Amino acid sequence: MMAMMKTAMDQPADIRIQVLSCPSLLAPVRQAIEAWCTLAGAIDAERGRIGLAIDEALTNIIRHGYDHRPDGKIYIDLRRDSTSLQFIIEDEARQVPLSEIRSRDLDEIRPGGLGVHLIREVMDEAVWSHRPQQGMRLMLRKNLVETSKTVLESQHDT
Amino acid sequence: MMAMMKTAMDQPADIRIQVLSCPSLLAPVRQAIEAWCTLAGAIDAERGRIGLAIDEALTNIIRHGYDHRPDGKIYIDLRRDSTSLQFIIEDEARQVPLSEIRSRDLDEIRPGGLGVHLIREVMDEAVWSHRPQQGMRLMLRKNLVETSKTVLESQHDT
Amino acid sequence: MTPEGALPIDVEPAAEAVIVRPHGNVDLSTSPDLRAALQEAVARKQPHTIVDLSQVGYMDSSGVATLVEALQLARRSNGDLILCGLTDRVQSIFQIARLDAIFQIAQTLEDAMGGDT
Amino acid sequence: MTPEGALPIDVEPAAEAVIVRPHGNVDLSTSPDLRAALQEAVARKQPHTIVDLSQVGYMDSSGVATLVEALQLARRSNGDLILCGLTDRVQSIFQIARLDAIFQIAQTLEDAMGGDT
Ligand SMILES: Nc1ncnc2c1ncn2[C@@H]1O[C@H](COP(=O)(O)OP(=O)(O)O)[C@@H](O)[C@H]1O
Ligand SMILES: Nc1ncnc2c1ncn2[C@@H]1O[C@H](COP(=O)(O)OP(=O)(O)O)[C@@H](O)[C@H]1O
Repeated sequence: MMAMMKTAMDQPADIRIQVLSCPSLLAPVRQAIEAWCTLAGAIDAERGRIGLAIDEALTNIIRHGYDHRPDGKIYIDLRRDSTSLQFIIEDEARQVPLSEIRSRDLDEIRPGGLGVHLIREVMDEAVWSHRPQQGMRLMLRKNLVETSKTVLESQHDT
Repeated sequence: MMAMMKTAMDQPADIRIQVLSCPSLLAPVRQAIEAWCTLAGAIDAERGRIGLAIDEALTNIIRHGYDHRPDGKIYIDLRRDSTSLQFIIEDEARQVPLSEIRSRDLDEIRPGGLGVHLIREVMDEAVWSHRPQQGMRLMLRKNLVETSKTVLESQHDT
Repeated sequence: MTPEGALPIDVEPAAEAVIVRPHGNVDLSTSPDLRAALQEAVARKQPHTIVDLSQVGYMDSSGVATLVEALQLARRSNGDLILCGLTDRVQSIFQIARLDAIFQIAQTLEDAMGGDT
Repeated sequence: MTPEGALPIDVEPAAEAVIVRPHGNVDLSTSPDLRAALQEAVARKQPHTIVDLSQVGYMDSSGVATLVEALQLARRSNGDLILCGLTDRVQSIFQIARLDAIFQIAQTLEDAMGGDT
């Protein structure tokens, strides 16, 4: 099953989701991503944390990128290699200066400012950038705890 | 929230999923679709049946369209209007004569031949066609039992 | 749907029977595992092959086809195949497929073992 | 996540307390509902506002932010806010956010009512 092993970024993602920037669509997207994480070799404890981190990234795009407009597009690619899961999240929203994307001091007790902290806490890599034409791009990487065979690798093609 | 109310086919789908023709990816896709069905107003009993019908359609594409090749692309659009849910499933696989897509006589006890029967039994409309360039297209429609307000309609944009 | 191996399946011997118990979803990705386990079970040539579906939350037509095939295999070696513990969701595919009359379906594993279907 | 209305929430009076019990996921789409229910509850000016999270399977930072805001609101009117019944998953976001020290968190609703946090 070589096709599933190719993981260079120019190979098609296992799953690519295009979703409108509507808050109630977050739940189905989260469920698909969490189910895929398990297939791709994440342990149960990681699965929930990854779902949370991606929810936070999407929430930020809806709130800060699209200013709560519900008809913007968001793209999420789910990819993997033998040691990590990769999530590429792209939008067509406002390009903010990358220095604005930072977590606040957690000692300050106030609502908000937690999302970026949660993303960085859960993921092993989180890189925001501007897309060439418009919108933002967030690359997230989560290393797998075990590098043992996953369902996707052991899958029979029958 | 006007954007969610536009449902003409040229409007963007709520969710569009691109998935490789790999059997183990069926489960996460099914979960996302079922969760979306609930949001979009399907009752619990319908939700499971819809998930089954779409799984059958994808299974057929993997088996008959792509001959078990795991790296073909499948696209699934999730759309809705006030009375029904619509699912457009497209592939880049073999174009079979449309007359070949039919369910077998259920009285014959043998494995296979159930998928098309299940799809037609669950859905209110199921139309197979050839896409202009390559591949097949399946349009599925499921009428909602109640036409009451759904979460997606009542959603606050906050 | 565990990271290691697609569908975990217990195969247990019992009095005049062998019990097959898959744990997880049975769809195109996992039905080959169920098929292999059922073939092995039927090959033990016990009078009854019991498939305990209580741990199966989802089954599609590839799972149903696998069970139809095992039923035919069991009959050919003069045995029978009994299903038990169907969850609502699994029950519903047998109804839509109108196969609930073709299979012997017991409520519980105890009923299946007692021949009470 | 029911078809009708985003997040069903019970608001119940109790001795010197009001209990708020959301049923479902608390994320960006439903936290406005929780916010409204908490504001109404705190406005009753009971000494204790108890948030029973036993029916919440998922919460993200918009839910946590809503609870932080309600805590501040309750303190401003000389009350307190007690969380109880956190599922493992909800517990974990409080830990990642390092907010488990800031909230009064009781194991069960009974503990929360008895002030046993
Ligand atoms: N996708 C995004 N688009 C634009 N700005 C963003 C995005 N994500 C984060 N930010 C910026 O980073 C800041 C911190 O985000 P976060 O930690 O999630 O807290 P909050 O959203 O509650 O302010 C935000 O206030 C915003 O200015
Ligand atoms: N997406 C598809 N591409 C090509 N052929 C298809 C497709 N879907 C169905 N078919 C044809 O329709 C027939 C009936 O399908 P189905 O009822 O699912 O039973 P089975 O797949 O077990 O034969 C198949 O045998 C196949 O010839």
